[in-house]
Amino acid sequence: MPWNRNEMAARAAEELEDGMYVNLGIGIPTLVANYVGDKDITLQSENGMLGMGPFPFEGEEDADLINAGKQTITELRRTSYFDSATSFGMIRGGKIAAAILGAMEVAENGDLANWMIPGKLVKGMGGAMDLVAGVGRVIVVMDHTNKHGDSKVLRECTLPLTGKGVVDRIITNLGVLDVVDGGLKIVECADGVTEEVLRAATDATIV
Amino acid sequence: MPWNRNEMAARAAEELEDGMYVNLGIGIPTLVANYVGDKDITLQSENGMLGMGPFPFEGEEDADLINAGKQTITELRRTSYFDSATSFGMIRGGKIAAAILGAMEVAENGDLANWMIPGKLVKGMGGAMDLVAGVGRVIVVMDHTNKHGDSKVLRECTLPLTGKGVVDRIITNLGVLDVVDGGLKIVECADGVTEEVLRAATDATIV
Amino acid sequence: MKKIYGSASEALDGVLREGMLIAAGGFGLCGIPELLLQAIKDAGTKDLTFASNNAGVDDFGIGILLQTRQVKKMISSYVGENAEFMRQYLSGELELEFNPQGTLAERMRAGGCGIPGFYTKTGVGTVIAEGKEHKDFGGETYILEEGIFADLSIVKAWKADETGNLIFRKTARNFNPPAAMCGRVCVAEVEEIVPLGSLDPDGIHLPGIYVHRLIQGTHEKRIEQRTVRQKETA
Amino acid sequence: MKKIYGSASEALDGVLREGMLIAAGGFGLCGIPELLLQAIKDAGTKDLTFASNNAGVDDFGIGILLQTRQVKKMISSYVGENAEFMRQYLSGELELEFNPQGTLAERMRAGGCGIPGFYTKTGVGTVIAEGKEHKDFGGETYILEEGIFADLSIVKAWKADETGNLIFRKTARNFNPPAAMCGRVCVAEVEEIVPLGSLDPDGIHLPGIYVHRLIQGTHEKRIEQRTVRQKETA
Repeated sequence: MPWNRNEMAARAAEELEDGMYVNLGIGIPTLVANYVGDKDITLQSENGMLGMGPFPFEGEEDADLINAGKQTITELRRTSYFDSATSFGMIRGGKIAAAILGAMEVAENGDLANWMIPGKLVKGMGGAMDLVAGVGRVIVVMDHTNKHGDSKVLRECTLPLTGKGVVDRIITNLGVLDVVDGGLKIVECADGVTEEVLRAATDATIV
Repeated sequence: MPWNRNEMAARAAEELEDGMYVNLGIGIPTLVANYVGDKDITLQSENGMLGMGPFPFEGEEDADLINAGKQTITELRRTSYFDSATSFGMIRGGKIAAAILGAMEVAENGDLANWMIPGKLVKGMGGAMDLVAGVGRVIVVMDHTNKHGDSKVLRECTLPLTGKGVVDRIITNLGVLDVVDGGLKIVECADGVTEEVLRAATDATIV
Repeated sequence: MKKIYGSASEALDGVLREGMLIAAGGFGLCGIPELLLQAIKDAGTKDLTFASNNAGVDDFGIGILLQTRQVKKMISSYVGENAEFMRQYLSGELELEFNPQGTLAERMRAGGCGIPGFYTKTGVGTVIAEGKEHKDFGGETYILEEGIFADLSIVKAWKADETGNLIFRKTARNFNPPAAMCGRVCVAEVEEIVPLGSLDPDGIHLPGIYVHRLIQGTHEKRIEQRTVRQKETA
Repeated sequence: MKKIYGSASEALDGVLREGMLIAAGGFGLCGIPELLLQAIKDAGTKDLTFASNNAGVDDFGIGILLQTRQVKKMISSYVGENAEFMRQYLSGELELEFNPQGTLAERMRAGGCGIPGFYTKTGVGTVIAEGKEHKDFGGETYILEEGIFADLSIVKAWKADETGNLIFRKTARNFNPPAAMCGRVCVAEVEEIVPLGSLDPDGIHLPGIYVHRLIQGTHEKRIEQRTVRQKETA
């Protein structure tokens, strides 16, 4: 049985090690924060904050305290605030150990597409291009196939890229794949998913 | 009678207007602060401070509070501190209205030499190259001639440059000269100094 | 040298002109110069280009200047949540230059710091890199991005003193410092002007040298996505 | 993930190696990582290159590593006040790369911010520009300067919390933040480690993400030029 959203998030949380500074994208990546357990993880919000806390209790929302998804959040005892140039300085400078992001497409060479579909409304890349270019390790978490059942893990991306050769690891509902020389390597299959099922669902070279 | 050091500083202080942010170099330029009177001038110290106050009273020196000449100083109610990258960002970005600096040589095209004499001990340019490249207006205050009686205002600098075409105005013990198209223009002679004396002491084109 | 003005309109008097480039602080609706934007709407200045991470929503932030067709072009990283923006963009009435968020922030800081260009890895191999100079450093390829030199900066801070020293609050700091740095003139709106000497000199986020005009006002500070959690019951 | 170490020597254990590039904070003798410099002397690591605005004085700051001949090269803007420095430099024992002070600070920040190169007007037409790429922007000529990517940063702050969030005091901030940013590993020494939560999140000068190891110690904080004024008598 493939992993559900929470199981994918829990699997992604295993990627995180004690002491890491991490940036979580919107969607399933946001859920990863629920599964870090005892590990000492500091979350960055790229609009200018390290040490992002949980959502506020009702009535305690603060208009001056939001995350990169524009949601109201809270601070922690370790929190620091800084401006956007400093924030992306630390992203571009490789100070963030890992980013866990959603994607529309990932290619076997690590290319990532997650910001625009030509012909559809274009909202913008926000901080995604900076994150994939700068952070130490880029982990994509997404469903393995789109709603038509087509693989989102591809030989080549068809959509405009967010970054070229930037993805290190892909975690989908079917399993975990690493970007290696020559293609993708299966690291792990989801519970009850066979390697054959994973290969069949993947439109990319598996080495 | 030529101006003395304090008169040169007083004349330089006339260059400053209300509301200006100003950087003063070491030597005579430091004395300019004594002559700003009621004008609202904010002094920058390029090691990371705006709103530099006077020297501390004895016993009130603070090792964490020095100016760019490494002298102990004090803060004012308007003071702000920042790091060196930010400090020189504001210098390079043209936010400092004027710098008043000493010089070894100034040429009629605005070239300035004030950081090294080949064959002598080289201490370094410190922040001088950034200041002359970045601030809005560069005013040199220096003796008109060196100890051998040779003009320090020249057709061309002979010493390694601090900046090319950067000087706007020269204030010496003999008078005030502006760098203009084609050479230098006499703005003012020191009390009792005739234009002939000033011309004779100047080894540069006066237009 | 008085920096304090009586109102947003007075603070903008003489600095607005058609076709100018304005750098604006704020992220989403957080920390935006809402009073100054309203005053620009009141002034009716046209053909403006905004360097701003977002474009507000339909009825708040830069969105109010889209409704009055005062904006010719946006330099932004993300312009969702704004139907009027999309309508004008798709109909060709509005120009749009997408910048990656970090590139936009750094372009503003660079402009303010006298740096006309810098190299970044962000966007290499994407549509963002098209037409830009590529250069290798240490075996890796980077693209050249240029500093933004704005005609005017408008920013929102929490507190100021009369010399324009500013402090911001929490994530409302965001693009405000870099936006303030890159303008030839910078106008700031704050929630409170405090007596000189009451801000900690070690705690100033943006020194007054960057701030030319200053107003105090009341801010709506709208929340875009109100998200809460439930209190656990014992 | 403990960042706090018991001593400067322990904090440097495993990170020192011959021939490495170290970025050091401080301006003159103000805000220098004096305890870490002493520990490097004790470790005896040789052939070091320092990116540091100054070289200390003969018996304090980086000067103590010149006496032990541990320094191969300095990247600095001003190296006066140091007789031993001059002796080694003039005899060819010590390499020296002069950087304008602002260029040095920006090169450190750039390295820390993933910017391998930037353009500046500083030094155009001088010896500093020789051999560097020149490029025109808007009709003016600029030179390309490269980011500094240090193997190790050593900095001195006033206070820290256990996550490495740092605050500095007055002009002792200077080169410390940019130096901290540009190192692959950064070790900080502070006067006091305060309980988590006691630093104002809006007042952190350098977030803990930049600081990998941390020690608390007693600092001499020597004054280079003691200048005072007389109290006026009534």
